[in-house]
This record gives sequence, C-alpha cells and structure tokens, in this order.
Amino acid sequence: MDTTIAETGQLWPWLIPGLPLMGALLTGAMHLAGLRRPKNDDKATSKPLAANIAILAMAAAFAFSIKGFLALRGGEANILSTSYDWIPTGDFTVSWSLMIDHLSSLMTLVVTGVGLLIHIYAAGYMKGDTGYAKFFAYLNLFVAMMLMLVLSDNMVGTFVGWEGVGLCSYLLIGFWYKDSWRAEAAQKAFVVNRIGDAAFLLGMFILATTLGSLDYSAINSEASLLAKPELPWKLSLAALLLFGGACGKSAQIPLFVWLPDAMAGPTPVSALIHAATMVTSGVYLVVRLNPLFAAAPLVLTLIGAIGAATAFVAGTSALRQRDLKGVLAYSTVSQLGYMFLALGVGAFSSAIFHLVTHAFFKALLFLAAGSVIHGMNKEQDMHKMGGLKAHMPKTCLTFIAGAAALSGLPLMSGFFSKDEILAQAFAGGGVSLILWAVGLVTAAITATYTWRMVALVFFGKERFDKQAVHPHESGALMTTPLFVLALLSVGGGILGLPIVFHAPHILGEWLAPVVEPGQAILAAAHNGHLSHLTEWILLGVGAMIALGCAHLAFHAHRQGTQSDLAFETKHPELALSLSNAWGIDRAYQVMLVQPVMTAASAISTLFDLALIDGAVNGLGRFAQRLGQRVSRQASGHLGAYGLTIGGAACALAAIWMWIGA
Amino acid sequence: MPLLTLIVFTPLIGAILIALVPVREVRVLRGVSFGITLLTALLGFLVWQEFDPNQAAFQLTESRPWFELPGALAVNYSLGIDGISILLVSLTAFLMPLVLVSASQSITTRVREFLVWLLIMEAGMLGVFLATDIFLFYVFWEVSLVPLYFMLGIWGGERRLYATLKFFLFTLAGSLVMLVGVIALVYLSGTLDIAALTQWAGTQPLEVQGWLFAAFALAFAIKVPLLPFHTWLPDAHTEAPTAGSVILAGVLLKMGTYGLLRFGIAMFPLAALEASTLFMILGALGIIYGAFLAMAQTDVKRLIACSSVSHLGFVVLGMFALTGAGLRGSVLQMVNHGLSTGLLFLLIGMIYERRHSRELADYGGIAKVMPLFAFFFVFSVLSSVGLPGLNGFVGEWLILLGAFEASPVLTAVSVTGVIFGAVYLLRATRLMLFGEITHTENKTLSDLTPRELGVLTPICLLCLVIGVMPGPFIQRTEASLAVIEQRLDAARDQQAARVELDLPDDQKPESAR
Amino acid sequence: MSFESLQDLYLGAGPALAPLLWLTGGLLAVLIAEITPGLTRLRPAVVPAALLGAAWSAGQLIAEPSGLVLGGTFMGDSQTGAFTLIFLGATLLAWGQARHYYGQEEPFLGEHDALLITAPIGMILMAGAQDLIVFFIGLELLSIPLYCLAAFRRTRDDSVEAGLRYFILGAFGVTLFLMGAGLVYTTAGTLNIEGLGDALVALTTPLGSVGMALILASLLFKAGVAPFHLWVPDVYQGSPTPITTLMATGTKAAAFAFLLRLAPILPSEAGLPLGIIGVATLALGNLGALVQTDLKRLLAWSGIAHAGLLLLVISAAVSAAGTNQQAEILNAATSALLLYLLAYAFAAGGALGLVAWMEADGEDHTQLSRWQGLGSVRPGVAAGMTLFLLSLGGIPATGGFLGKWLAFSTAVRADMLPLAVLGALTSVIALGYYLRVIITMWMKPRPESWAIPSMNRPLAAFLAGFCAAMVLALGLIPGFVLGPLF
Amino acid sequence: MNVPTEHLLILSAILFAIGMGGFLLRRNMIVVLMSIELMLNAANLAFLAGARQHAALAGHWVAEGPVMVTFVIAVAAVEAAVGLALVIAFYRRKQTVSLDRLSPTGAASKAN
Repeated sequence: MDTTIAETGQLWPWLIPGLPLMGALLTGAMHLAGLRRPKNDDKATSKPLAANIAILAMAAAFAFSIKGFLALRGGEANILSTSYDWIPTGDFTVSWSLMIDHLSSLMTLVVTGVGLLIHIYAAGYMKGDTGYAKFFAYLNLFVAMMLMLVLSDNMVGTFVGWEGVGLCSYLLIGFWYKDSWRAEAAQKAFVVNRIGDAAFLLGMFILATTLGSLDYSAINSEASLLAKPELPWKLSLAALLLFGGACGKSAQIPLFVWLPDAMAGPTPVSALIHAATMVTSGVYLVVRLNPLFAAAPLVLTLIGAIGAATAFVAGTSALRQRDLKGVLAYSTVSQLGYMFLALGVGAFSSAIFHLVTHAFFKALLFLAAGSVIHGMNKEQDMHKMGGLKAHMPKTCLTFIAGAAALSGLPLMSGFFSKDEILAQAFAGGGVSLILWAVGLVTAAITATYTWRMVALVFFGKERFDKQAVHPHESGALMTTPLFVLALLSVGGGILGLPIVFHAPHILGEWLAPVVEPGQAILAAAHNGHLSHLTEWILLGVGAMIALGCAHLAFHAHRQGTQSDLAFETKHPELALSLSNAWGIDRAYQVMLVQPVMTAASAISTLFDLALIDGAVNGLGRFAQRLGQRVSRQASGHLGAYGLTIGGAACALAAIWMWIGA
Repeated sequence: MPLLTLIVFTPLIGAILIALVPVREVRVLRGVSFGITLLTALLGFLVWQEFDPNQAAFQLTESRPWFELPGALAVNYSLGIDGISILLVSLTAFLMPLVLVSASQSITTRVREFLVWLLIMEAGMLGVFLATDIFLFYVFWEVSLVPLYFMLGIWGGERRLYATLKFFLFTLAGSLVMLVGVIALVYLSGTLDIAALTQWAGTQPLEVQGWLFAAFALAFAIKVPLLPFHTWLPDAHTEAPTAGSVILAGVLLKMGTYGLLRFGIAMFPLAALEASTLFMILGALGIIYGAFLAMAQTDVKRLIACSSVSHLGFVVLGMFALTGAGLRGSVLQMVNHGLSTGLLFLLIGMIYERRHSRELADYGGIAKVMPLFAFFFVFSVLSSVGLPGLNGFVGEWLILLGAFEASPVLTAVSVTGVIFGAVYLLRATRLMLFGEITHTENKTLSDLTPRELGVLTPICLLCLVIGVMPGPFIQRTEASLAVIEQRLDAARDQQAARVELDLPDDQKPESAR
Repeated sequence: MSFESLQDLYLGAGPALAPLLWLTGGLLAVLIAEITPGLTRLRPAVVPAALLGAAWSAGQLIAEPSGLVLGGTFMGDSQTGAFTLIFLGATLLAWGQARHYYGQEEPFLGEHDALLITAPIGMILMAGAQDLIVFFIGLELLSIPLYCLAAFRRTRDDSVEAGLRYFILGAFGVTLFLMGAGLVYTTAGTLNIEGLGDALVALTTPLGSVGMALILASLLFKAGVAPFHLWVPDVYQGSPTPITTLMATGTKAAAFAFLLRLAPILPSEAGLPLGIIGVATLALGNLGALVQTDLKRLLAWSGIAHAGLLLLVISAAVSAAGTNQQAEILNAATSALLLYLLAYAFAAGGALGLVAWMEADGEDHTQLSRWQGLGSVRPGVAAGMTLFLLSLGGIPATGGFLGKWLAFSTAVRADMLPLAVLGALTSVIALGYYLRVIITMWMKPRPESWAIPSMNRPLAAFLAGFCAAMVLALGLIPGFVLGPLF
Repeated sequence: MNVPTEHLLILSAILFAIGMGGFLLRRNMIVVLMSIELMLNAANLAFLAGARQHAALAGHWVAEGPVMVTFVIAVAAVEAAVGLALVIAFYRRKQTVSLDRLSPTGAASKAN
C-alpha cells in the first residue's frame, strides 16, 4: 500500500453504502411488519413514509459522495476507510475496506445522483402498488450493493457488490411475480449474470494465485511488471475471464440476452439498474484494472471487437422493436457496446465519459417512457400510441431532449462523448479503423431508431382507442426529475469538450491519475495523435450523419406505422430475426438450455435410477435368489445330507493330503 | 468439570428419562426433551467459549480406562475437541433444539419413541465428533446409525422401508470395511489413541498408509456421499420426516467429511497426496452430477437432497486440494451446508404440513399467500447458492481458491457447478413461489406461525454472521489445520525424495546417489 | 493298577472335576426325586441349584486353574472353566425356557431335566479333553441327550423328525470321528493331543492326514459349518425352542472349544483352507437366512453364519502355528472365541427365549409375519428382540460388536487381511435379514384383528431381561469378562 | 504268523465303506441303524490294529486301543437303543419306517 494515500482508517466512507443499506433494512422491516397487519388497511399511512426514508437515505449518500468528491478535488490523496478482516485464506486475508479515489468518487456521484432522481420518480410511479415498501427496500439495497461494488478496494469486495446487484436485479425484475413470464425473466437474468460471475471468479483466482493478493493497488502495480516476459499468458487469461464477467453484467455479446427480458421489471428499475448503474459495472471494472488490460493487448482488441459487434447487432435489433422499452433496452446494449469499443482502443476516460452521459440521457428516456406507459395505463406497444405530444407536453419535451442526446445531435452530451470515442478509434489506426467504421454506421442506426421512436410515440395519428385509454401528463413528482435529467443530458457535454474547442477536458484530467498507468503501457505500444484538421472533419461527419438520419427517420415515421409495416411485408424473415436480436436468444434456448435439461433428465432417470440404483437393487435381488438356492438345499431329504457330508469329508481328506505333500 | 462427557451424555440421560418417565401427555414430553436439547446447546456454547483457538492439539480432554483388549491394548473412554471438530460440535448443539421445536408439530404418532431416538442420535453424533479413542469413535459411528434408521423407518414417507434399509446397509458396508482398517491400524501401531495413531501413521511408508487410507476413505466416501455411492441419499432424504432430513443433511453427512479430514488427510498424509487428484475429480464430478440430478427432479425434497450431493462435492474438492484455503473452506462449508440445507428442509417440512405434497407441480404463486415463507425460502436459497454476504459464499470461495491452487482445470469445471446451482434452486423457487396460484388449495395456505419463525430466524442470523464475519469461526480451526498443512508439506518432501530415489541411477542427481 | 496310583490319579483333580461332580450330583438328585413320589415337588429346584453350584466351582477353576489332571487326559485350565460357564449359562437358559413350554409333555419334565443336565457334562468333557477318548465320551454324552430332547414333543411330527434326523446324521458324524481317530492312532501311536502334536510328521502321511481330516470333518459337522451345515436348519426348526437354544449356543461352543484345543497341532498350511471354508460358511449362512420367513429357521441359518466367522478365528490360530506370534495369536483367538460365544449365547439364547415365550400364544408365532407390529402392542418384547438382533448383527454398544471386533482382530493379526475384509462385507448381508425382522416388528402396522399376546410368564421375562442386561454389559463394560480371562 | 497291520486297516476300510454304502443308499431306517453299527465296528477294528502294531513296537501291552474299543461298544449299544426309540416314535406317527416319508422342510415345505 503506497503511503501517498491519506492516513488509513476513516469511518465515514462506510456511510456511503451504509446509509442506503440502513434504508433498505428499515423499509424492509416496515414491509414485513405490514404483512403481519390484516390486509384491509393496506393503504395505511406507512406508504409515503417508506418512500421518504428511501429518498432520505439516497440524499444522505449523495451528500457524502459530494463530501468525498470535494475532499479529492481539494488535492487530498485517495481516502481509505477503516478495514475489517473478513476471510483469512491462509496466505493472505481478504478484508472489508473501501477506497474513494477519483474513479470511484465519480461513480458514486453518478450512482447516488441519478439514483436519487429515480427514487423521487419512483415515489410517484409506484403509488398504488401493494408492495410499495418492499420496492423501496429492494431499490435501496441495490444502491447499497452498487456503491459497495464501486467503492471496494479489493476484488472480493467488488464481487460482493457484483452479485449483490445481480440479486437485486433478480428481485426487482420479478417484482410483480404474479405473472410467471416476469419470474422467468428474473431467473434468466440471474443465471446469465451467474455465468459471467463464474468467469469473474476464475479470473480472480488466477490473480490471487499469481499475484498473491486481490487488492487493486497491488494488482495494478504488479501488472505493470507484466511487461517482463515471464507472466504473459496467465494475466492475459485473467483479463479475458474478468472481461467475461464484465460481459455478463454489462450485457455484451454473448451474454446480453437477459437485458431485453429484464424490461419485465417496473420502469424505474429499468432506468436505474438496466440503464444507469448496474450495466456500467463491467466498464468500471475494466477501467479500474486498466493496467492489467493494457498489458494484454490481445484482450483489448477482443474487447473492442465485441463492443463494436454488440453495438451494431443491438442497434439493428432496436430498429425493428415495437415495444417502447424494448427499443430502449437494445439501445442500452448498443451504447454499452460503444463504451467497450472505447476501452478496446485504450480510451479509458472517454469510455467513462460516455458512461456518465449515457446514464443521464438513458435514465431520462426510460423515465419518460415510464411516464408515457403510466399515462397509457400499462400500454407499451408503440404501434398503439401516436400523437401524445398534445396530451403529455412535459414528457414529450424531456423525451425529445433525451433523444437528441442519444442520437448525438451536435452540442448534445451524447454528441461529444460518442464522437470522442470515434475520434480515439480513428486515431488508433490499423485494426481500430474498422471499429471506427462500425461505430460510425451504428451512430447512424442509433439516430434512426431514436427518432423513429419519437415520431411513433409523440407525433402522427392517435392510434389508441379513446374510450379505454386517457393519456394524461404525470404528476410533479415524476416530471421534475425528468427536467433535471434533461438539463444534464443537454449540458453534460461540457464535462469533456474536445481539444479543438480549446477548453479543458474536465473528465479526462479528473480521471488521469487512475487511467495513467494503463495509458503508459499502451503509449509504449503505439500512440496515434490526431491533427486539429482531422478532428474537425470527424466532428463534422458525426454531426452530419446524426442530423441526416434523424431527419429521415422522423419524417418516415411521422405519419404512422406504414413504413414499419411496409418493411415487414417486404422482407418478413429479416424483420423477424432482427426484432429478436438476430435470433441469438432462440439459438441459446435450442443449443444450450434444451440440451442441458434433457441431459439432466437423462442422467436422473437413465444413469442414476436405472444404472446405479439398478445395480444396487440388482445386488439385493441377486442375494435373494442366491439365498433361495442355498436354503432350498436344506430340503429335508436325509440321503442328500448324508451324501454332502460324506463328500465333504473326502474333499477335506484330499485337501489334507495335498497339504501334507 | 468434565464438559465433554456432560455434553455427550446429557441427551443420552435425557433419552432414558423420556423413555421411562410415566407422564402420558405429549406436551410435557416435548417440553422436557426441548429443555434437554437446550441444555446441550448451552453446554455447546460453553465449549465454544472455553475453546482456545491457538492450541492445535486436543483440548478439554478427559480420559478414563474402559477395558483391555487381548494383546495388552488399553481401550479408554477418552473425549477431546480440536480445531476440526469444534465447528461441527457447535453446529449439532445449535441445530438440535430448533429441530426439536419444528418436529413437535409434524410428529403426532408415537411421539415418545421419536423424542427418545432424536436424543440418542444427538448423543451419537456428538460422540463421533468428540471421541479421541478410535474404538469409542467406531462405537459412536455405528450407534448414530440406528436412531436415524428407526426415525426413517417408523415416521417416514411411503417408500420408507426401502429407503431405510438401503441407507443402513450402504453405510454399514463402508463402516465394516473401516472396522477391518481400524483393527489393522490398532494392532500395527499398538495404540488406540487418535493423536498417537496420527503420529505413528505419519511415519509409515506409502504402502502401509495406502491401503489403510483406502479402508477409511471408502466408509467416509459412502457417508459423504461421493459419486458412485450417493444413491441412498435422495431416497433417505425424500422419505425421512422433517427432523430426520434436517439432521441427516445438517450433521450426519458431515461425519463423512469430518472422517475424511481426521482419518484420511491428517492421519495418512502420504496416501492423501496420492489420492488427492482422484478425490478432487470425484468431488468435481459430484458437483456437476448432483446439479444435473437436481435439475431433473419434480419432488422438491429430492431436489434439495441432490443439491446436497453437489454441495458436498464442493467440500471434498476443497479438502483434497490439500491447500490452506481449501482446508479452511471445506471445514467452514460443512457448517454452511448444514445451516442452508437445514433451513431448506425445515421450510419444506413446514409447507408439507400445510399442503401434504412434495411435488413442485402442486405449488405455484404461494408467495402471495405466504410472503414470510417466501422471504425465508428465498433467503435460504441465496445462502445455499452462495450469494456473497451470506455464509455459502465464504466457504465456496475459499474452496474454489484452494482448489484452483491445486488444479485450475478441475476448478474451472467445478465453477460451472455454481451456475447450475443457481439454475435448479431458482427454478424451484420460481415454480413454488411465483406465477399465478393455479391450485385452489394454495389459496387458503396460512403463513408461518411465530413458533416456526422462532425456529428459522436464529439459523438465518447465523448464516448472516458467518457470511459477514467468518473470522472467529475460521480462526478456531486455524491451529489444527496448520498442523495438518505441516504434515502435508513434510509428506510432500518425502514424496519428492522418494521420486528421486526411483529414478534410474544415471539420471539421479549427484547428491542422492 | 494299585489302589494308591488310582487314588493319586484323582487326588489332584479335585477342583478341575468339581463342575462335573456338581452336575452328576444334580443328575442323580433329579433321578431320585423323579422316582420317590414325595420329592417330585423338589425337582424343579434341583437343576438350577446344580447348575449354579457347577458355575461357582467353574469360577474357582478360572481363578486358580489346576492344569492337567486325570493322567494328562483332561486339562482343567481357565479356558475350560470359561467354556464351562458358557455351557452352564446355555443350559440354564434352556432350562428356564422349558418351564410351561410343553403342553401334553408336562408330566415327562423329569426325564427332560435329567437329559438336560447331562448335556453340559458332555460339553465340559469336550472342552477340556486332552485325549481323543475323553473327547469321544464327551461328544456322546452331549449328543445322545440332545437326540432325545430334540424328539421330546412326541405329539408333533417336526419334533420327532428333527430328533430322528439329528440322530442319524449325528451318529454318522461320530462314526467319521471314530474312523479318523482310529487311523490317527495307528499312525501316531497315541491318542493324547500333546502326543499327536509331537507326532506331526506321522500325521502328514496319507493315512494320518485322512485320519485328521475325518476328525476335523466330524468337528465341523458338530459346529454346523458349511458344507456340513444342512442338518442345522431342519433340526433347529423342528426341535422344541429351549432345546434349539441349547443346541445353538452350547453345542457350537463345545465344538469350537475342542477345535481350539486342536488348533496348535494342525499344520499351519491348513489355516488358509479353513479360513476360506469359514468365510464361505459366513456367506452361505447369511444368504440362506436372507429368505427365511420362520424365525427359528432364520436364527438357525444365522447360527451357521456365526459358526463361519468363528472358524475364521480358528483358522487364524492354525495359520499362526509355528510362527513366533503363535502364543499371542492363540491367546487372542481364545479370548475372541470365548467372548464371541458368550455374547452369541446371550443374544441367540435371548432371541429364542422370546420366540419360546411367544409360542405360548400359538404355534405359528415362530412365523415372522405373526410378529408384525409387535412394537406397538408389546414394546418390551420387541425392544428385547431388537437388542438381541442388533447384537447378533454386531452393532456397537452390544456384546456382538466386541465379539466381531475380537474375531476380526485375530484374523488381521494372523495377517489374513483379504479374508477379514471379505468376511466384513458378507456380514453386511446379515444386517439385511436382522433389519427385516426389526422392520416387521416396529415399522409395519399391526392388524387390529390379532389378539394381544398374553405374555404372563415371569420366569421367561426375567430370563429375557437377564440376557438383555448381559448383552449390553458385554458391549458397554466388557472389562468384567475380558479381565479375568488373561 | 503275524498279519501285517495294513491288511487289518484295509479290512476296516472295507467294512467302513460297506457301512457307509448302507447308510447312504438304503431307505429303511432299521437298516440305516445297522449300517451305523457296522461303521462303528470298522472303527473298532482300526483301533485294535493300531494297538496291536504299537504293542509290537513298544514291546508291552498298550491300553489305549482296547480301552477305546470298550467305550465304542458301550456307546454303540446306547446309540442303538436311542435310535430304535426314535424310529418307534416315528413309526407311531407315520406307520412306516421308510426314510422317504420324512416330510420335506425349508422353503419347499410351508407355503410361505
């Protein structure tokens, strides 16, 4: 542990994850207590109390994150929390300990900030629900686990948060457990995450056995030794496995199938977990261990490739979705693909920059979608919407702001973060040029599906039947967070203005100390640097593509669903395969899930019951039959007895003689 | 005061008391027996306090001459406790009162006999963990079989006769082979005290250690159960009454793993080194095989039984990795498995009392009607799946870390067990708790009563404590495990030296020639 | 042969022959009481008094053994004393079970008791014989009363047939013995066991070895070891249950007592074949018992299995002959045999006692199916039977376990490890049928229609309790038996 | 003229064989009893042959053989008595002395 970090053992960092945990326990207790009371006074006063406790806890956590941020901003070194021994493994001891450094303080700010807004929104969204207190208990627990993930200073602590958030996403996706398809979606999410976690575990063990400790400080410093030839493939394998874990959690190919199904959860959940926080933990992990990944160039290029591929596949799937939240889900997978593309080309800080801006505008889009669905009493199919601009002006306005940021219209936050990634990819040269090209195409697709969505939902003819559905604007509780997020999505860009704007790249400098070791190793390998001219050209191209595609898509879908239906009639099977993510999910079902299930029943009936049990029972029956034959010998016929005795006596005599000789 | 003798004989005297006391009504009998198990639990807590964590050898030892075997071999009644047995003794003492409370509802016929057998079993189990004379150990080892045989046979399900006969004969075949092993060990070494035997066995060449280890390992492998010998477990669990399966899963299976550690690895380090790959493979296979078995089950109790095969595969994998982390993890996982599977069986027992069916198909959506039950069920599923923050994770993580040091390939295979674990347990949760309420009977199920809550909460709390703060638990085993590790290192040097000797002369390094 | 030499021949033999004298005195007393009308009332008390007196004197004999007596033909050592205690115990059990057992034969109990008390005399002679002649006399003194007792229930076919079968095959066995002894005598020139031991080389001549084989065959027949075991199930099932107790425990013990005497003089190569026969018998006996539905026949087959295990012990002692540990192994074999037979006597005796007790309620109570659900009606009897069966199965905390431990340890010390492991595995089958009986008693519901057995025989209850106590004592505190033995 | 012991032993063996043949093959119980007696006497002959041989070797009269023979003769008498009593008891039950009339036992006998 290098001594530059502030003197060890402050207690207050524990409050950041601690407070939401306390909030979860409190609201959980209220929920369980509520169960004991007879059903009738369900609407008891405890309702808003639970929401208030949760929001209070979030606000407090946010406050302490800011305290940490300010402390670091003031030039203090990383803040370490008191550490408690946890698992003694004989060689080294894993301990509960937190560390606030530049990266984790930024993450806590995003998590608690966006989390707070979503909690306020949820207070309104979930009003009439019976499991109200339970919902907030789970939400608070989730935030606590996410904070544990980002703040822990060793990998095992991160793993606690890692599986903790997996659990909360399972609980929240399956929150309305009465419909079994939601429960199945929850189980699918947990199992797919677990596959990723298994890879994470193996990666951890490689690091533990080769480096002898799992503290980030130790790993990052050790990894720089990687340059020496004697540990090459082991640490690359560890990096690859950790990336596998990241894929599971951040829904990249091949483990992204669970995210679209995760939309079964309530919308605030999708906003918080499946847009802003949990899905970004994979990116956080790679950035946290950037020296390790930098020292494994092969793994980096793989990450870039998978990122680009995921972005493209998810993007195309989003084009064909009819469900509003489906579009947003695939869009999230696509944007995450961008972040991994950035990591692939070594642009760690731009990945984080995109993570932050994505958190703002994707949370906004989800919440706005939530308010639309709330207004259209649970209707999610875009083909049954249209013309809601008049009924929900505030939601429409904020939605458009989010859409603008997502599609990367000039000066929006999305524009700056996405183009920075594309610029870095372009600068990388060689292989990453291909990544840049794919990125560019996906940027076009993103703009298209975003504005298709806006057009279908808010403009054109009203395609719902008036009697059943009365779309109405959501209450203040839900719209205020929308406005705040809209501001952040629009203004978020200032965090990382490109160099050509002669403005400091705030985020880049802030993350420099964390990212520097990784950059050093990468710089040693290759260093593409862009001239101002190419920067401007790239910015221009990006802006042009975004505006063009947005305009085209908006007008194509302005009238209604004709162009969708036309596309489906022209090439039906392409439309179908695109709408469920190139059929990957069905392929898993057929290639993986079915064979496992049939193998299980085969083992259980065939091998276990028939073979082993059969052998055991067979043994029993064989002994029974043998017993029959033996006992039938004693049949009472004296002559036979005499014969056996005489014969046996002779046999004995023969043995004796044989012995004698 | 003779703490260990007290802790072993309180349940026994209690059993005799219950058998003879002329009181008729059942409530008094249950109260008295609960009192007795509470007293034992108290004594167990006392032992936990008295235990000095940094002493590796047997502590709180008591020894009284019992009788003389031919060949001037003094058999004495001697008890002792060390790092390896402290966790299991405390687990037994902790579980029994809870089991008794839960059993008091489900068992309504021939209650007196049931309580007598329950108490005798507790004495037998405690005896197995505490005996430091190998004859006494063997007596307790087989005596602890009889009570479960009767509990299974009299209060079991439909196929109980088949299940109980199979259970008894399976375990007995192993223990009879072990009897020959014990006798050979005793007469070769000339002593019956386990500490002396361990000392003597360490000095023996591989050949002698080899077949002795095999004799012991067979009996314990059947009890664990390891792969080919596991078919008795699902039957025994499915047909056993709730109390029976909780004890069977909680403690009896651990006698196998405890034996493997004490009489396999600690006593015959050289042989353990040779056999470590085989047992690790069996462990890993057990994990995958158990998980696959569990996935195919429709009977929820049988599903949990198959999950036990998978969990104990982990314990054996960790133990025979013969590394620091592996040993610590396996000792801790013995306790964790006891707690989480114990919880699951208690819960299934409670729902069985209400619904009288074990088929998953008969359930669905009962989380709506029984939210408290749903909470506890999900909690125990998470503990047994190994969610970090709960007890299962600490053990499993240590085991996998330890096993990784020994053989990365096998660990990679075993880690898939973690995934399958999630699959079959969450599938069961989904089929039972979530979805629509399809059967009308499920609509009127009553939620957990305060008594049932009283049984479940202490276990859940313990799971949480071990998950967050496993320090004190692992610390108590450190000293004894350190001794075992030293013996293993010494054996490794011997093994290395021996390998050198086997090389043909020309390749032999200068020094060894 | 002057009178003095005759006198000092018997002088030193006092303590060694004391048990025999007690028993013969008892026999005479029974006969006299039978004849004189006035004394018939006294008769029931005579036999137990004689038995207890003999037991006391046997205890004295164990304390200070008086060695070879009667001109070297009878060995009055502690081993004989211990075996005598087993014989007397078995006879006492048989005697106790016989009370109120017989229906019409009640008036002939006088003859029954007379025959009953001669049997142990024969057994003691067999156990202590150092000379083939004394052994022959003992063998006859044991067999002939048993032939009659087996056929004692003249009104029932199976008892008469059992007696007849036992007589015919028994007589054949004796002729085998005599022929063998004759051949051995011609080759070795002496009938004394010590002498035979020295003339070992003579015994390896073809004639000598045939002689020894025939002697051994008759002994194995008497012990009921396979392949000479076929008579055991029929005779045990047919004869009255008290007599079955006597046969199962006493005769087996006597046969093995003499086998123990012969062990040192048998060639050590004979150890392995005997061991194999022993394990074969163990397997055969257990398999045979697996399918039995009649309790007495089941216990008969289990008796065969136990005989197999005991033969394994003898074979261990034989195979150690000539090696340096011979004395040690022989000592271990002796204590193993003694304890095993004692535990077996009380376990099997107890179990058969319960069967006899239940038979008072109807002939078919020997059928296992009639015992269904007994646990719920007569828990005491069922618990007793369970304890006896667990002891026969060798489950710890019972005498049977310690017997099994000692038996296997003798085999292991004579490094017959493979046989010991094989024996261990086959004895798992034994638990198969013992558990079946326990299942029937405890785990199957009792049909309401069946009447509750009357069970009002205090003596039988006392005896069952005594057996149970002894079985538990041997298991829990074996010191009091193992201690004085060596 | 001294007959060599081997001849006597052969004669005893022959007698024993005849007795054994009768014992195993004949169905009539009385004949079985008689063949047992025959076998006993064969054994006596063997003993006496042995005694004669050792007496010649030792130069003085040897007691074991004749003593054994006396006992065997006494026992033979007792066996005959008991045997016949049993046969009579059997006859009284089954009005025949044929061995085949012995009822089969074991699994075959009772319908179990």
